[in-house]
Amino acid sequence: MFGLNKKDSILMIAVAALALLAPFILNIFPNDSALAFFNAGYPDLMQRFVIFGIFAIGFNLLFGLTGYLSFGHAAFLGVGSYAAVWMFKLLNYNVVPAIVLSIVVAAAFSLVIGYISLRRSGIYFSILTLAFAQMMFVTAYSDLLGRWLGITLTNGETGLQVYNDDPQILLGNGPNVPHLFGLEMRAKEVWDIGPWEFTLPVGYYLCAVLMLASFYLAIRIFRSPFGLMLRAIKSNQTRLNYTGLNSKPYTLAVFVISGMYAGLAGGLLACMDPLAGAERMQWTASGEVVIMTILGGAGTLIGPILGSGAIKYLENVFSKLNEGLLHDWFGFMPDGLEGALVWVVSKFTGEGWHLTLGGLFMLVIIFLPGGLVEGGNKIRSWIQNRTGRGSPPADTASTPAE
Amino acid sequence: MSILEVQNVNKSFGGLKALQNVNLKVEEGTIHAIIGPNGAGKSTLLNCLVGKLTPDTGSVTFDGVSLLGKKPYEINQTGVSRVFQTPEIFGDLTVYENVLIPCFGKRDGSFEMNALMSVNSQKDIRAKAEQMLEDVNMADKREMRASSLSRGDKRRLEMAMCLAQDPKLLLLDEPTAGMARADTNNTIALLAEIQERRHITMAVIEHDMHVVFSLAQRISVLAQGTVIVEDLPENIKGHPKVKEAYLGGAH
Amino acid sequence: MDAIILQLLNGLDKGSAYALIALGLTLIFGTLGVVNFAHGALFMIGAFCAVTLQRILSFSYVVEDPTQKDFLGRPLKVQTPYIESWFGPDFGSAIIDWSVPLAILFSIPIMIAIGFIMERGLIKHFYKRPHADQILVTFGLAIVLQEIVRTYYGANPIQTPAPQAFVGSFDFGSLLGFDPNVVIYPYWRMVYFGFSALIIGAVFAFLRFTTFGMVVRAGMADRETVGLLGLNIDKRFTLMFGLAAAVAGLAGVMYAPINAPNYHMGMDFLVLSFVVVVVGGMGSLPGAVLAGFMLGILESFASMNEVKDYFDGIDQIIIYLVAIVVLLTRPRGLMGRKGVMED
Amino acid sequence: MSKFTTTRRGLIKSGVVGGAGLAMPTIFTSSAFGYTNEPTGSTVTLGFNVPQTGPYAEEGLDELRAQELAVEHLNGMGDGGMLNTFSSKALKGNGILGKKVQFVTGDTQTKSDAARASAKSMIEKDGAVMINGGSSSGVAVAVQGLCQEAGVIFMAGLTHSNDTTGKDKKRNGFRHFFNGYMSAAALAPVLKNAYGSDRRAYHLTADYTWGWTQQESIAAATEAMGWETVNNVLTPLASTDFSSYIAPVLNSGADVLVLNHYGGNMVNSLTNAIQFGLRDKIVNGKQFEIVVPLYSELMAAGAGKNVEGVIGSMNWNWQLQDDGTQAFVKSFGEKYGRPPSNSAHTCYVQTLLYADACERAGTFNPCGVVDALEGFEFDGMGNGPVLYRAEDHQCFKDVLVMKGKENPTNEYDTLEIVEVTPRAQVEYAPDHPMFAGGELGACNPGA
Repeated sequence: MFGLNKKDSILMIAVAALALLAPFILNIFPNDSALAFFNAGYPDLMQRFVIFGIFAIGFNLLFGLTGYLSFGHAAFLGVGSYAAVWMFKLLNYNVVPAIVLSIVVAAAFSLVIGYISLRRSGIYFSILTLAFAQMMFVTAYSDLLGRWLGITLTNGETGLQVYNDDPQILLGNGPNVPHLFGLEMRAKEVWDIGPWEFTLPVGYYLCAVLMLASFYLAIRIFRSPFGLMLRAIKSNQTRLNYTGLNSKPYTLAVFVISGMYAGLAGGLLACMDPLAGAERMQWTASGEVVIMTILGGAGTLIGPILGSGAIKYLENVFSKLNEGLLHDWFGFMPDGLEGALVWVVSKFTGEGWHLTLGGLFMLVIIFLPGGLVEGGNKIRSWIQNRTGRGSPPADTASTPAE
Repeated sequence: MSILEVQNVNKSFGGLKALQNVNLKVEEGTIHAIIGPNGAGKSTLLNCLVGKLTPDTGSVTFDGVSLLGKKPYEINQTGVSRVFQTPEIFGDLTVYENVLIPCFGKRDGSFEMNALMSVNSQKDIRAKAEQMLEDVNMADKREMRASSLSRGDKRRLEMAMCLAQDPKLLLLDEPTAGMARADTNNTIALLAEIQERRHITMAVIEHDMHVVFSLAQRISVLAQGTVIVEDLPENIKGHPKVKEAYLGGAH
Repeated sequence: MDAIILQLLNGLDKGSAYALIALGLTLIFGTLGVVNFAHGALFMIGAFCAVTLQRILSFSYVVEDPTQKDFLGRPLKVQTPYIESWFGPDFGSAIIDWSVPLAILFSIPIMIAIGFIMERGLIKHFYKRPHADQILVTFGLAIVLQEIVRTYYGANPIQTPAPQAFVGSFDFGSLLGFDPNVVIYPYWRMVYFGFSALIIGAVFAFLRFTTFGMVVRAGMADRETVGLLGLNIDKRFTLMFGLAAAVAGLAGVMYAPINAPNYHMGMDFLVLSFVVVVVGGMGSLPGAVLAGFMLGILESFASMNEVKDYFDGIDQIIIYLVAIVVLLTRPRGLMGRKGVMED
Repeated sequence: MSKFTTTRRGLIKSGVVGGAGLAMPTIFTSSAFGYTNEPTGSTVTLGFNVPQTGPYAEEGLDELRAQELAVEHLNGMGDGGMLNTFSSKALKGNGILGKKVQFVTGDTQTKSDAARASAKSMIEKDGAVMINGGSSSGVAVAVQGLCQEAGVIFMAGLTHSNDTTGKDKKRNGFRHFFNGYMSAAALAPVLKNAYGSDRRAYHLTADYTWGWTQQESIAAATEAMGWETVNNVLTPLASTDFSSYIAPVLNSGADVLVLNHYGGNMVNSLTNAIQFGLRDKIVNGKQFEIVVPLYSELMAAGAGKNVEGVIGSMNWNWQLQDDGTQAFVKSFGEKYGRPPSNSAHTCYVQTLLYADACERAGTFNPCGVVDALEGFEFDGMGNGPVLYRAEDHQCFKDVLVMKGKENPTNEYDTLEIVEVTPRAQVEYAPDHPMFAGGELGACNPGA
């Protein structure tokens, strides 16, 4: 289907189904139940799931295929956001020019930074990308570039936003919020079905469609001769060189592609919420996408999407779990036990969500080096073994050679 | 006609003179062995040929083109392929994918951004890759991960990858090092067959005299950075200078 | 001129913190081949050793004083450290006053123990894993460690002053022929610099002149060969990890009076210390020290007003700019070896 | 131990509901409701968005404590706190408009992006009708913009930048906290009295929007009374060691150092300045002085002995003697065992004021609330009579000038009140150039 083999087609269809049905799947708990707290089916978080999914898919093309660990990828997401908001400021709130420009600008930045950074490999490459990204972050945070030019370019730590006195030359009578030819991004459709309530936001579906397109493109790249060359780079650069191939054009091409993915993600962030903050370029943001990719499973197709979902869920849901709620939940227990339990759990939730993140992250790296995807595979083969069906695929039965 | 000409090559590392006025001519269509005791400079010479090292002085000409100052991938593009002492293959990829890569790579090394094409869509490339595996008797292992192969299979895979490029000159760095006797004999047979069928010029660096005398049509003996003798195999056996280099050097 | 000398001193001072952290990182990387992102957390734990000792020493009993009122109008609870009632107010408060120098002794066993536990419990299992995995698992550990510290000490900075004897500044200028009080430098910062020089010297001497050190150096050069000699290199490497943790911890203890410790100070230093290590060249101890001082001095000069007038904001980007220039002109940093961390 | 029921999303009506429980799609409409998150059940949900992680976590925690207390008082629990002293008597301790008050919390991480994400989740998922809190101006401006778009009320928490009610002001947003201009106006006369009118000031300024606006305000006010500004040096936010910025002050000829820093930056730069012996120096025949224009209790505690004798300003302090303050300090102190910080006070008061405005407007509709709060004058919440100015939604009240205490008796007793600057002295015209640009726009009920 669409140039995909059977296995990939199934994966593609599964991801598409998940994306389209996410508003239902993520609001699985009825609205009035105590578990409704764990629902994630509201527009902002769903949009973040898919936008960071795009970001991680793109990052995985670079890191998962070639093994080049960029520690400054958030910078491309940041410039994408700034480009999009500038489009809103200059033209109007239509998202199409914003998204196009964000991809173009991110491509330009990644071309220059990639061209320079790819002259080195290993950790030297990582530090070069980190240095560029940090320079861009502080430049945006204190609006240094704007200061040198004498204009407001990034509006410092407040973030770039649209003001009423901006030119907006094409605005006319169009909507005053981001829209796709009149269809407002924040518009949503709410369905009440029995005790459930499902929200279907327009913005989410735009992001989801673009995520599916990105995912499709990623599969094609994985399965192409180009992707093969990239995997060859990760596996053995020496042999590639002695096969007459210069790895640089390949790594640069994929660096730019992955920068464009980041730019698209940044542009979409701005389209869902027209403000571009400098923090999204900080090294911690770059580290976050590394974490997402590896948590999900670097070098696998579905891994980055799972990883970004897991991290964003933790960040947005666990951080809101405050002590009051815990007391409520454990209220049925005897007082002493309740107090103790709340005390323990509260260290890991609410303001302690970083602890959960760090701990979970360590556990995954220690026990599941292949990320959540490996975890899934293990469970699957365990079930197969128990039911006595099937055998592990041939290509995993590898033994160390030397 | 000689396809590879090395003239007066010198290379030193700090105070150590690794190569001194090395001269070498490899005739087209022959198997030329380079032997010598440990530390004679064999590997240094090879590295100078493939562009990993640059000679301090002297010239290296291949097929009428100077190789000096060229990067390894550029030298490969002129038609020189190299087989390593420890096989350099793409361990994370399958055997089939390993041979696909040289098949996709253009002879001139030009970059192709065929990112939306499926790996299996070009019939001629697929056929060529499969043919290469047949040639080295590895068709049955095509879906195995390359890193899980035995040492001998890795060597054959590497050979297939080099042959897929249709090289004019094949450089082999101790192709049978660390192999069991049977594997060694298989490799000798494979090399002989390749030479017979494709008339590829080969330069072999080798320790194992059994291999050298089974294959080589001409032999250069390297000792202490210089070529002390270059002659036919039958003349090398028992040559006093060679004896001295191997035995005298041991004292 | 006086401004330049002052910034040179500042640069040496900052540089000694960078160099100490980078030295520990390089010890770990050079011997164990592990990229330790939790090293900044070790620095932070060192600083909190000083805080902890200060807290322990000023552990108090409470007496209600009816003559004073607290903010709710209740009798004020006056706290008196036990140590003052045991040793008398003067000597007791003197001990509390000297808690930071005392914390040096206090922290060494703690840091070595933490180092051992980390190496045996976690790092050991990551020797054969890719560098990316090492980076990530130690990064996770760093988050966990700093969150634990936050749970106990809160997010606010905690003042940990130097002993009264070190308050005030030394008049450098008068030695160099300047007017009095033109070129002065705080005593404690000079102590920090001297202390760092001592530690750096001690580490180098240890590696150079002891057999233990020689084996470790040989192991840094070629781990496999040394393993073949039948030496138990693993045990020595565990010890090395403890040593590196102690170096980071001591850097933290002595840093506590310079800037009040807070739970995220490790993360603040993390990125910077990696830049230092890489600029110095992965695995090179002299490189790490050299790069630490070089970046410290350059950073100080970049924050001079004369420089900032010419190039607005240069002080924010100088470190990264230098890192890029160094890495592009010297592929393996200032003193790096070939083939280390390049794939 | 406080107990409250699990937060539930306010039920949102959505057009016609089909017989079998299947919804008829109301195609992409958003006008089916009166306003965003209209509470239809017996409860109303407020969103408290504070930094729970990162360097300002302690401040966020204190804000959260105060807000929790405010909810208790609104629901008629506890001793009622400032409800007893508040001049408006609309609130009766039965929640707001008869609905029980619930709250949800979010973590801003002191990052604009994260703050907007957590505010959005509280609005979209939990149905919050109002967002309260925060600990930095960047976050306040970002979240204020979001609330304007989403159609909920925003009460800003700790934000001191002129921009929050200047060029970034929004109709749906209000600020109880004071700003850089007001700090400067309150500090200038005190500084003149204490240090004379012939001084040379050296500014170190955190290199982001808040720092810039505060520096601009302080420089203008001190120059107006005769001081000279020798230099203004911008310091990177990420700085931890300020030695290379402090050292040039030594021989610059300046005799006052103004630290336009907040939080960890302030603690470190002040500590470094003391290390370099600045306060012991005599320059131009005068004792060298340090000024920290914006103080907070937590940062003063972090700086320890270094704040002794250093002058700064505050929005409110627990040592004030009016009834409102005393009632609040008593109920906060009894519950948490510590006096509230000034950001805690701001968040507490804002919660009550929002509730009061709803009562008086008779609706949770943001437009009604805006009308009720605009131009609202009241008393009994500390700082004397207070005005919420209609033109820019800035709150005007007395400003406190503080000084680091010489011999603090405990960790909460680090600052003392030097002067309570009357409101009239810190007022300015709504079109003051430092607040120029931007407009409130129309109120947005959302939905």
